[in-house]
Amino acid sequence: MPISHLSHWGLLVTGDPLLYGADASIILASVGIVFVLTYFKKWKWLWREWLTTVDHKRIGIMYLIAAVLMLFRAGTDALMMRTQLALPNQHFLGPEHYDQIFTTHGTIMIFFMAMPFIFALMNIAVPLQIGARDVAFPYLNAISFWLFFFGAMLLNLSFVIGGSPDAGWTSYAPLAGLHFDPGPGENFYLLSLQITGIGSIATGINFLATIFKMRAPGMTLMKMPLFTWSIVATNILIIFAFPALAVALALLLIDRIAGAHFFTIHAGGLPMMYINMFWIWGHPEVYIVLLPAFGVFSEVVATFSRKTIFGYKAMVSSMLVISVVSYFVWAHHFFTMGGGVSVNSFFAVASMLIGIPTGVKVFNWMFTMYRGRIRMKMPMLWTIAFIPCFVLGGASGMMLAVAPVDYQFHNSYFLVAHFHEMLIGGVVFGMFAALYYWWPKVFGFILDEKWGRWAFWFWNIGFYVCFEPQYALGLMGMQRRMYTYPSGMGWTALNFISTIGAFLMGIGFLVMAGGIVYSIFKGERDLTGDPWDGRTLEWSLPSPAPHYNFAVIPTITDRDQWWTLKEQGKQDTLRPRPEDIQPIHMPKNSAKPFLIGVAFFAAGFGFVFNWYVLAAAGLFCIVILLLVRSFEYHSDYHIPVDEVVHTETALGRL
Amino acid sequence: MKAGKVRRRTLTYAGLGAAVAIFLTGCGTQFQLLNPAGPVARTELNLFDISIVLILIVIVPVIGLLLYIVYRYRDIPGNTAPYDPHFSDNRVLEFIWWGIPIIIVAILGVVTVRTTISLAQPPGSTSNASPMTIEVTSLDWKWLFQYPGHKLATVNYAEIPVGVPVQFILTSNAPMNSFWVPRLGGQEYTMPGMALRLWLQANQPGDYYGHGANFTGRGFAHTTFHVIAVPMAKYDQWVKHVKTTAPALTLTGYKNLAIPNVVGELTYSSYPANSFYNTVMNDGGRFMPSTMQVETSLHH
Amino acid sequence: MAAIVEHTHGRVEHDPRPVEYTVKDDSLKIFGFWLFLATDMILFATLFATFVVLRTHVATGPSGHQLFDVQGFIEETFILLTSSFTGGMSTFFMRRGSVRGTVGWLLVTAVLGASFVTLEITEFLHYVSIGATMQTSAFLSAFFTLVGTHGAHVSLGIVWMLAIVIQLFRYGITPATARRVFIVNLYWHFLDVVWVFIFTVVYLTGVMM
Amino acid sequence: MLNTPESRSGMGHHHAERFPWKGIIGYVLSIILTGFSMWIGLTHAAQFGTALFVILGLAVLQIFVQMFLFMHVTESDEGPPWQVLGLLAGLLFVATIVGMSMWIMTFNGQAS
Repeated sequence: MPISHLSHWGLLVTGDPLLYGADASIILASVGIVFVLTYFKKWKWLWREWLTTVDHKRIGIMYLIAAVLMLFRAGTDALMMRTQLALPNQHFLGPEHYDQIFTTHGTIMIFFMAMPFIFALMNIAVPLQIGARDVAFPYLNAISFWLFFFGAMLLNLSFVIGGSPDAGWTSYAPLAGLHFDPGPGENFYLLSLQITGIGSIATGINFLATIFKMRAPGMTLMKMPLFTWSIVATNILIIFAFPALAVALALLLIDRIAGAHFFTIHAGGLPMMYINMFWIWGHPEVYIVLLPAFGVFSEVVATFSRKTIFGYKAMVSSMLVISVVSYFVWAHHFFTMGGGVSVNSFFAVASMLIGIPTGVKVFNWMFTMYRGRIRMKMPMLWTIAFIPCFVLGGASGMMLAVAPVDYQFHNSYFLVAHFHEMLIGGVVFGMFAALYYWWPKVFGFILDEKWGRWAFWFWNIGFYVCFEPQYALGLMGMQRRMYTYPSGMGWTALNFISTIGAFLMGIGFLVMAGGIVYSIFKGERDLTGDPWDGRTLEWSLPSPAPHYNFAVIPTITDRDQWWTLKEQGKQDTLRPRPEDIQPIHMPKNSAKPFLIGVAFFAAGFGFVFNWYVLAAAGLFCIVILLLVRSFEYHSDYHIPVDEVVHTETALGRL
Repeated sequence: MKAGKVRRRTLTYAGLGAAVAIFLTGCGTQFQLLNPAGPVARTELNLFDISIVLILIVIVPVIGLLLYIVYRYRDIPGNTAPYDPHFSDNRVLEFIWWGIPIIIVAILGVVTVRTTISLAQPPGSTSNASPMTIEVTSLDWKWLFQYPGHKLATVNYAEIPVGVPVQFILTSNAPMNSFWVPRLGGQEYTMPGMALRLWLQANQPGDYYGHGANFTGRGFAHTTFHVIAVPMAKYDQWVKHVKTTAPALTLTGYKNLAIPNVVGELTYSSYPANSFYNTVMNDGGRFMPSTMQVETSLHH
Repeated sequence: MAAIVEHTHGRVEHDPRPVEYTVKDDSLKIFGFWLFLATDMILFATLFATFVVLRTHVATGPSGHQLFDVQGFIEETFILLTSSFTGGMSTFFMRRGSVRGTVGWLLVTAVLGASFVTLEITEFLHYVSIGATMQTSAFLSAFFTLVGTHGAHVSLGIVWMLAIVIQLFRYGITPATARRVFIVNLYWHFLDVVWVFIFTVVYLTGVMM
Repeated sequence: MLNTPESRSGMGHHHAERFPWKGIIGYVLSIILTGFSMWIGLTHAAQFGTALFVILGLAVLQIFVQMFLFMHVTESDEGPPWQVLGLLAGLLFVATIVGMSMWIMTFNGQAS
């Protein structure tokens, strides 16, 4: 069968000026980074302070940087797609190229933008919120990060070497099988996601152990901040959903590299089983990225309304209900695959049920603002912008849950509009709220409001201009994933408007990035550690927090501990007293997590091109590194009292 | 700040207005989903309308309330609105907002299940005509329609008589696609090794746009087809015309069709016996008991 | 509830808890490992789901009924059940502070594990030799993957146990080594449970059909 | 910070067993349960459906044998043994994945 030039297994994809441009810019950027690091003699610093770190705060920062870069990368994909679709019958991108771009756009946005963003927030906020000095397994935490990082590198490498995956971010078999897609692109997809997925499972375990076992004394479960609760719900889903993805990916990979017949159309293979397993993970995944945003909104709305969160218990129970029920709705992603009356009815009703706890949360947020004093700072603006967007997206989601209506909307632009409304209006807005909210805690300065507001309005207006027309396009019968469309269908005007909206969001991103750069130089320093008049424990610490977080672990008596103490004028309770300070036990930095990442990368790369010697060498190195770790009995040290006293004095806390 | 709020409100109203205008007036035929040409699409549109009304019950008050609260309780000097930093639970309020979504979901759930069941049956016929069958195979990147009643075949278009329920039996001899004719009704996947059934019916003559809805690779954007609904007499004429003038689809011809490429509309007066059945069986159908049931019911 | 990961080496006398729980870092790891087992459970569940759905998709290859050797899987089953017991014995001796008992039972467990793996490899090689490979049918793809994943887990467990034996010789029974013994046995018992289901769902049901 | 002996213990007072009763009982039980399901499976003592039901039930019992007699599932250093909750949730999801996959994959051939 005729297959594009990708099938020739050549390493470098040739003949495409866009690719040459990308190659050139990647090489230039790499050379630039190497030059800067060498010129400023920063290699040692980079290795000691960052690449080998096990400090949750630094790992959080690295996740954050990666997430923002990937947002840019996949956002560029989106703009290229929208450019291609602005007018009918365009040839800016050919089908091969368009297919690769929408595939990497979706894949990167979910796995390498949304996931690291929530991991960044978990790492940055959770230990500080629960009064812990680090996560339960700091070393494993570093492994998780490097698996994510090298997974992301592997997928991004495909753009330059061998060709990107082109079967959609869902990578449905049999289209993604060897028979219909013989190039290495799909292998890149399968292996990069497998590697990053292992890291995600480890993170899930890590944070559940952290939250269940390492809370400060007195912080009972029902005194935990809601963001931490949202991380509990998210990680429950991660540990129970990601293994299903791991299996789906592994089996498809076995089909592709070992000639098995799980999902082929020959020898009894059943392609739909892949789809079934993919969505066993896939639907919970939606809530994995959404629940932390719910947590963020709960923190922000209480802080900036200067009010206790409304219905704390309902908030907690609704998140837990969501995390369980969202495990029972996956078949709504394929109502139109002949599931039959009973299957479709069950999954339709189960999907609608999720709307109930979600709706309750919206009301609770609004009634937190009710009788409050709402300060329109950036985190609050994003939270307020989230509500109408989320309500609209949720409503269209309810309609998609109605199976017979879904027969008409499935695979149409109505669906595209719906899930972007949830994932941008829900997740990304939530991440932005969190970015502005915790930025001073992480970096010690506040992001500039003026730049922030410009970015906010570009994003918001751009968002509605881009996606509301897509609902209408869905009603007009336009399918997703078409690289071009005919004129005369009435789709042209709305597509053009949608493209304008996409570029407005692009400008929003640039303004946001500009605001960050501006604030690095001119931003207001946060000297108090509590710039927003916060409620939870992290705001009782200096910004940024010292690397042991708490000189003395606080004792908790109240849900909004910090706020309550401030109300009573007893802030000093949370200051360390010299006589209470003891040597602090901390984990040592280690190079092994980074090396494990490298080994996984090598193994993955070997499997992509069926170079089994490299693959075996990579796997062997992984086992050796794990064994070496098992023999390590002194992976920790103590910070002496003097040093703690010195640091705290310098921070003005003693 | 203030200008921003005005802008956002304008935007919300404009959006809502546009939504209401589109949904209620069903303007312009390009809104294919809002202009059903048959009972299946009509049923689905009715359900769509019901769900719109139900969700508007939530959307409108929520957005209204949000605007009110944000305006009323904003933190400006001299705001006289009450400030109650510990107001954090209220049984009555919580009862209301757990209750309303539960009621809405209950209503929507019931109508959903009833419609799901009804759509699995042949649509009520307007002419008491007995249902007909068309076997559909999605190929890379084209659609093959086989008429077991007349033993004729078409590519990328299908003629159907008006007012007759048509059961499309769907399979794929390539990556799975999805068979979708928006103005006649919702889609159903074509999957290798499976034979899924989709009931559709056109109640008015017309040329209806159809397209593959599930991504199938390079040529996906070109998987367009047409379903042409004509009065019974004209349909019979068409059949007669095809049987007398069109070439036969040979086994070689079928194999050529399976080559991934894009072709125009084609017509054949006959096709290899049992080719649809064999496609399903060869692509895995023989391992699927339920598929065999659908198939044997066709082949008696 | 203590919040800090902090310990001193060596244990306090008269602590009422088993040694592996006496240091916060170690007991945390035990809890973490339980969570890992929960994820591994899902992994196997997905493989089971695949197997169950594809079990009749034998294509031109043999069915389980034609393929499975009853005596072979009965031997495998009893060896693994016994090794679960011997693993439990090593935990018992570890908690009594006996290095020799712990090491001895661990080695017995590892040997039983190795003989299980040997039997399984022999079984697989036999199937391959008569042309029943992973490439033959969807059923066999699912069979080899499910049973092979379990076998790979067992093999890894053996390597792990040997590493712990060396550490026991070097450090004796401390909270850190005790935790390793306890965890590797958790893993081992878990694999035993998985095997019981493989035995039931794959082999026994296979020959019953 | 070392957990002092006074700190709350999730398992109450632990007394090291003097004789490995739990292990031996567990072993005997696992042999009996396995032997019984072999007898049912291999002698065609029951119809397929019944036999399947019984041997699956026996396999589930084995979970509990291993959990309680070998794995000490209810132990914890302090606070409740949260792993029990995790494993129960895991079992629920295991049943969901296997059961619902089978259900979804038995098509009745039409959705609309």
